[in-house]
Amino acid sequence: MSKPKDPSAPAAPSLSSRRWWQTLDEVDGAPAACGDEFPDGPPLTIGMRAPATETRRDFFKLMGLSATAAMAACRRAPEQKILPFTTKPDELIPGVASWYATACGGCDAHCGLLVKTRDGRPIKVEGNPAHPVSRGAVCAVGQASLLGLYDGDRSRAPRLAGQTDSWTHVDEKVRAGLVAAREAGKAIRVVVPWGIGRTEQAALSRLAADYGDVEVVRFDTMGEREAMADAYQALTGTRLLPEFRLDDADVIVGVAADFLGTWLAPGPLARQYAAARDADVRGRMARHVQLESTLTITGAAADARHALSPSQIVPALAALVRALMDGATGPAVALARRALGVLPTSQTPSFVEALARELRAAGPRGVVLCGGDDRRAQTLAALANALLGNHETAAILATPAFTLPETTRATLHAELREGRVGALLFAGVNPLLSDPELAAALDRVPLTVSTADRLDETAVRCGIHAPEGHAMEAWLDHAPRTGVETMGQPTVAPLFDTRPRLASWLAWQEQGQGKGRGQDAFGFLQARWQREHLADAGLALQDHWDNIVREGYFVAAPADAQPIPLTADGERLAAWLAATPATPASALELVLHESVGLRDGTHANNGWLQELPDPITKLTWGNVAALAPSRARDLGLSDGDVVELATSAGKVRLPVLAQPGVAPNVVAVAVGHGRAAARAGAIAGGHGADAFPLASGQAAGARFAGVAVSLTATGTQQPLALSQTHGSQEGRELVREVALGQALAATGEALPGHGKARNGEATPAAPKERHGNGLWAEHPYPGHRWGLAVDLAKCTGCAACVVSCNAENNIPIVGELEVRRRREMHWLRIDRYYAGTADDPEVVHQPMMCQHCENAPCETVCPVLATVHSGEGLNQQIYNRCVGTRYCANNCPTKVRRFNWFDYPHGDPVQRMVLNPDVVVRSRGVMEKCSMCVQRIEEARAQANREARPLADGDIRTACQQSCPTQAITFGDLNDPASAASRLRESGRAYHILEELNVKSQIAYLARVKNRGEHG
Amino acid sequence: MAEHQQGSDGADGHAALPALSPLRQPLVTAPRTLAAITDDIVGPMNRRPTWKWGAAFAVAVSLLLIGVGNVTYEILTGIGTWGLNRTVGWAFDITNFVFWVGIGHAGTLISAILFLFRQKWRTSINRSAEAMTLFAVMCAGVFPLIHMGRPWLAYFVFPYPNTRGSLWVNFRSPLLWDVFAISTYFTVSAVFWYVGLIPDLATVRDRATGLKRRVFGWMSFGWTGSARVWSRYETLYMLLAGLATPLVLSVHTIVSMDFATSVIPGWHTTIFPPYFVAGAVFSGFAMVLTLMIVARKVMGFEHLITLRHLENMAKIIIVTGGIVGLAYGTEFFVAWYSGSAYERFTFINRATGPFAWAYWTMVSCNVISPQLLWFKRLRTSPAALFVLSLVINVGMWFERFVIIVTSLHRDFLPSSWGSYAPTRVEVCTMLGSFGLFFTLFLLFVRVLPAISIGEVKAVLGFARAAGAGHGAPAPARQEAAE
Amino acid sequence: MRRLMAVFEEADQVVEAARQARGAGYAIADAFVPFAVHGLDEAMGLRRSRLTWVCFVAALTGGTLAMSFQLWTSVSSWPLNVGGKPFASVPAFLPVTFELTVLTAALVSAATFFARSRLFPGKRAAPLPRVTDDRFVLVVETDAPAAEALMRQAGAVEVTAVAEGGA
Amino acid sequence: MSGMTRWLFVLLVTSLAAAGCRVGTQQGHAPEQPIAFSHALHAGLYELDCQYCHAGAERSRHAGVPSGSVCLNCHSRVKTDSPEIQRLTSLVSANQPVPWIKVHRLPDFAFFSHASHVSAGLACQGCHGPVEQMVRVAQQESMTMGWCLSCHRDLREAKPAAPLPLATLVAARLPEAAHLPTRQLQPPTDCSACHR
Repeated sequence: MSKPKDPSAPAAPSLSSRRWWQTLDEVDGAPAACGDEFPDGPPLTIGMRAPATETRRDFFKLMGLSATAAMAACRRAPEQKILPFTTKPDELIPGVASWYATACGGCDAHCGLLVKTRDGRPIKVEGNPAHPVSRGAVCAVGQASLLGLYDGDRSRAPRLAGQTDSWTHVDEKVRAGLVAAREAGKAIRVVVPWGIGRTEQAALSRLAADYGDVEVVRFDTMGEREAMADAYQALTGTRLLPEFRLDDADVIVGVAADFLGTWLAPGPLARQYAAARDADVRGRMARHVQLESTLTITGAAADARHALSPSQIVPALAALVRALMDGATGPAVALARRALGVLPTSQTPSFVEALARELRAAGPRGVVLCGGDDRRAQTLAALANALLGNHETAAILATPAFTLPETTRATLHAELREGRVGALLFAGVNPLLSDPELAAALDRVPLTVSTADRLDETAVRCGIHAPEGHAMEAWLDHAPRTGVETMGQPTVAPLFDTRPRLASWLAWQEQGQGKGRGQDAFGFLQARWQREHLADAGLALQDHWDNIVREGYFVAAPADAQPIPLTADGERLAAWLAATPATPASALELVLHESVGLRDGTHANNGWLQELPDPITKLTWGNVAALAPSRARDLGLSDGDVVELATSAGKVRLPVLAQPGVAPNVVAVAVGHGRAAARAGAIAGGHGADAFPLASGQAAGARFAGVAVSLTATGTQQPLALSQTHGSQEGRELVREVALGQALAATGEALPGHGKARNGEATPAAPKERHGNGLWAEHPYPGHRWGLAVDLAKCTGCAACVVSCNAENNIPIVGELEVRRRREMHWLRIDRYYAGTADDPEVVHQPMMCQHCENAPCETVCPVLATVHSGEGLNQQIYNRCVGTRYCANNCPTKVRRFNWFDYPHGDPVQRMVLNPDVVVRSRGVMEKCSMCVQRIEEARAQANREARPLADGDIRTACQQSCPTQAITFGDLNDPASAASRLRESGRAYHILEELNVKSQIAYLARVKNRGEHG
Repeated sequence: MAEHQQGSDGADGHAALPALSPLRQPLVTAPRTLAAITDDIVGPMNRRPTWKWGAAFAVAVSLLLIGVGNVTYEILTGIGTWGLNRTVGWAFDITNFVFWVGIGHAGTLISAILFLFRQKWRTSINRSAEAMTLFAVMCAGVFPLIHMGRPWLAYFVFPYPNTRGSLWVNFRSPLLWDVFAISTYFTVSAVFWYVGLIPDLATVRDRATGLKRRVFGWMSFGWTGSARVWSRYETLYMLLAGLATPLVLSVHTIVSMDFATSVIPGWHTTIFPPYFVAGAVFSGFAMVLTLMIVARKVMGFEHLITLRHLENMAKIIIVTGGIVGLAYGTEFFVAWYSGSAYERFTFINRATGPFAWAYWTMVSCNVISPQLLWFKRLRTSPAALFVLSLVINVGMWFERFVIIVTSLHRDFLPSSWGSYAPTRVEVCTMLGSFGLFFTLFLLFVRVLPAISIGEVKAVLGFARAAGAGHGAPAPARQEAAE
Repeated sequence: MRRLMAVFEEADQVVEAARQARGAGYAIADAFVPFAVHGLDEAMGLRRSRLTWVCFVAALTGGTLAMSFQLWTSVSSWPLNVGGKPFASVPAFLPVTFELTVLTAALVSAATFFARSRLFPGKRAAPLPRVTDDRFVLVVETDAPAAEALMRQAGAVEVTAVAEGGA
Repeated sequence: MSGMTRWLFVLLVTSLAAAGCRVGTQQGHAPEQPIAFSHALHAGLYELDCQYCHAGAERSRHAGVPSGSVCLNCHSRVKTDSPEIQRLTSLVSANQPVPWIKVHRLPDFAFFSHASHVSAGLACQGCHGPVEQMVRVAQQESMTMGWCLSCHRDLREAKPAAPLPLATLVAARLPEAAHLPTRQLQPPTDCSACHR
């Protein structure tokens, strides 16, 4: 074990010279971690391999393994057939990709996507840069939703009472049930996700018209939107959701809201956040303060972070509101006074004063984002925003009004208890996963229907299962913001016998009387659009429509939503607040939170997301009970010790992880793991533990944060599948940081302690013979010289790039056991280091991919020339030449090379369809690594050639770059001084990792920038 | 007459020698006729194998089979059956490779260098030492092959004309240097060994009958013992020795370059070549010692492989052990002196990190234990030497393990730091290599003259030239003839 | 012409006999001995073998070929940018050059030796009895009784006259 | 002979064999096709343009084999009595693809783009031989990596000017096309040009 480097170093504003603390629990050497269990053949994985490679490899094996190979080598390879279309669709050219603009189905944000299809199958998801809300951002979940399309565990047919059946029967049964409910005067309730589009609302209103007492319940698993809507109802009388716009903010205060990772619309918010904090462009940088109970990537990105237990959140917010009140005007002041009146007051936390000062200074440019399902906290946050006056500015706006008759989950529970519900329809949502109480009440409902895409916890308890398939198979529009609609068009015909939800709603209208019956989903949707948007358009309808579908979105005037007027009556507000359940303090408070990958568990069967290392814990394939390191020490627990967590609601067994940044009296557990294979799918089964049973039973109020929990050690150990086990940089200058002042000062020339990213060249782009610090003349790169610039000031570690890379490059999924053996295959990983103290850490992220070194250590040592340098500065890996000595990987200073330890088998023919046909599928025994998306480079070059024009900057965007929500990654030609990448390398913040080795990395990192505000 | 001579010689030979040169133990304490020597050496080949030999052979073969089984499984399933990972890409495989190459060194070194230096005492051991070299290099050669992800494509490493426009190989890669070094070393050692074997094969032929005579006749190239051929033969043998000597040094130098030319802290160091060569000689002599002590017991060669041979080897072990110890120290000094944080960390980590146990095993086996050999009583006690030689071989195996694994498991980026633990397959593969080695060696001592008859006879000549040293033996003859 | 074949029991005797026989002007056809008898070749007046030159030339050729092949493949046949190193990375080519030098030298010398001595696998040999064990035989190109006497005097235990090509 | 020597021997034999008989080469491969289609007749005698049937050649990696319907454009009337045509018609009407046998095969780790080569103005015959004279198509060239490379290397030396792709000219409305720059062919010789 090494000691931290030089504790007495002066506290210069550069991470490198800050004191580094030792890693928490060095898993190295512990038998659990290095998995000495005997690997019995290839692990169960869904790694992907093209079918054709099999024969060829056997052929070569035969060749090499016996002297008869001589003969074998001369044999003709087995015959292949070509099966052309009998009648080729005109728009389809085999081998040419077509792109469709559509909407993401990954979460309720429904960002704009561009989906790349080859020969009729979607093979890649990219952000739609033109989309006004998401602006090209796609998160990890959005990227992985592609694999969800090819999830073989989705339902392949509708079910009646558990038995697969025909759609006609299903429809008859549903209609009959609905009629019965109406006749019996019972209520019909539809549980829908938040943010369902206008067309779907219209379809549901048709049902309402037909069947009388139809009300919808908007459901989100973690109850955050619900709580927020309740709060705003109390304040404004309408159940609206605020829509945040951070681009212009100066002070951003996050309260238990992981808005860069999981909260509301992480993609778009991250994009706005990056814009607000882009000092180079804005000349100033929004300051971000985060109050949270467990460490999230949002907290990691913050300039200042305060760890509070859930029970401390409301007092802190109350103190903040109180501090904001003086000097403020408007209706908010009175309301705030009433609200504070009924809330238990405690002593003001020390940091609140300074925070309030900063917020007041920012005024309308200050924003408070509050997460969690504690209505009191949500109300206070709303009041704080009102006091800042940003309800009148662009900082907070109302999301589009919801047109359907609506009721709350609490009411639904009551109705169910009273047996007033005659029909309960679940629109794809899965409440039973998190709400056992609902399950109990379900049996008394005559008609229960779920449109979930698989037989999940809810669908299995419903009489009828009408699977809705995947978002990429359906026409559906969404309204992410007032005045903006996203058009979701199908990119592939349904793989299975499923039917889009919209079609089901329409099919379930009462038959046989009057207008608009039997209309198909597309016709219905198009009709609505023509009615609402296209009627007044000057253009020819068809052109206009085609245009919208091509663009994937539509902006109706006015583009901006209404401000939020606070119209509530103080008395009623106070009464309501007093009635809402408080979050009590307890010795150990439980925080159940969504993880960046699986979110609420909807994506549990997605291998890419299961194997995606959590940006903070670096854990894959499961969840842990995260404790503050000091707390874990006191309890005598070390990583991997299995403990039993018990709340009033239930018990769960989980391994412990000492996680820096978790509040001292908090146990944080990610939900969405541990779903049964039968419910979520084969991949989800057997990994992690389901934490929902720990949620407090109450129907409303704080169910997931602040639950009193007890923790008892079981004495057993469970190895954790961590992709990174060492948290300290050991004082090595890997991730560098500069203070905001320096960053602004540095225009062009290098900052103290920052070598300019020039690899010792006279100019970065001199194509002629260059002499570096080397002994010999360097190879010239006369044409292009490709490189990347990675801005650590922008990177939030959200890992969207990692999944994007998986999808683009056919990277296999190796499974939990193999990750435990440290054999994950990711070409692009995100290194996470800690600074500061174990209980109040600072976190830095560093995307680490092949550095494409000009003096690449890996190339020199390969005996068979399987990895050599291209004429354009790329470090090429030629899989079919590789014999697998692994010498290159050993000699790689950044350890980015990945070896195929087994043939990662791919049983499932459905899943195989996700493979990118432009990238070869690697066989067992070969080395692989980041190619800087060379297939995209070649594609763009060929395109340019055909159009007889030179390649332009921006023609090529690597997979990681394209979907980065914060645009932290820039690809470009380093020989072109004007290219974005070259300009970034000229920045004073630019440096190369391990520059002292003179390997001449083609990847430049830009030092992280922190806005330490008044005390920084 | 012959009997009489033998008698008298035997008598005063024994009495006289210490008096003549008190410092010198006799090289060969054998009954003094050439025929007797032939009998002693060729005899065991004709007798039925002893039960000791049979037992040893059974063990060796079963180990070999275990190894074969596991290697087959590994090749059919994937390198993943080993404990390697993205951080530690080499461990048991290359450790065993370097270990065996090291073992393979003493053989040719003893033969060649000692021959060039006219060290007569080599004669009793050089034959089996060379055999040991060959077998050890075979064992070594297996590992680079099976450690490949796609061994069935191993022929890619040879620069043969091909249809890929001709795509050659990377002559800058130390691994490729290995390919040439190891195969050259094997070939030259084999030639050297076989050339030395030919006259003895003829001897065996001339005492044998039937099939055996035909086989050895074929193998002995029609050797007649013509003095003209003998003199040419001497030149050739001297040439081969001269070529083999730098070759021995080059091979382990090149093996050390597998590490020295890399960028990994703990590997990237210029002292590796001499350090590795010394280590190789060190381990090689230890292994020779092990084998000789067993062989002289099992085959009854006590009077041919005398305590003096053992003691000389023990002395060489002290020296090379000292060099190795010095190297360990130098590494640490350089790591500190270089000022490279990575180097420093690597070595601190070696001595105090997760693999400290391996490091200290290495130090105590290779640096501390050989110091016992300063005591003559231990140097001359076969039992003690046997134990020590085993200890040293364990230590040298750990030296390679430490260099490879502790350097790899924590290099530049802490984010990638990992660990390593061997799997059953790796352990069995290593046992298999020992099985292969001992199987071959036991067969060798059975079917081939394990000691160079011709050379021992030559030495005997000098031994019998009582006192007159290497000079003209004639006068001594007259005396004896009186 | 006939030859004398003298059988000795001791190495020194055959050396002595050879020296005296040459002194007496008899041509020595050959000697057959179980091991390389020290001084016998001088006694028989054999020239030093020229094998060393063969070895030297072979080494030169091998080395040159090795280096030029490496240069050709890496510089002219298909120059590839490997780790930014120059195409002609001469220092990196030295190890292989050295190995091939030694290899060719060793193999050529050995091959030459076997060829020159007409030794090859499976060659039928009619060795004299016990010369590969404990007898030393000197063959002289004469059958003069004086020579026989000389041999006996030098300690031959048995002297026989044999026909041309007897040995 | 054991251990290393055996392996060395095996490897030597294999590699020599590999070098000797050119692994994977299918030169002269001329499989019997399910329908006796004659390029000599269609491309030779009737001078149909290659891209009439192989429509993808200029736009896609794959030149593509025509769908049955394309054949029927003519053969719904022409030579409908021939049994071959009738077999084709029956397949199409049954909505079954014609199971053509692949003649020119590259291994799946080599990425070749017809578009790049055709739009560079190279003649199909350059790689496929005189197809217009072949009754049954046979693989003319060795189609080994060395064969590809030799052409790429030569053209890199020669730097010939390439005509603009038809698509570009069309896009540029021929008159302006005159002013478009001509291109120098610079075929890549980097590994990643074909191996990704």
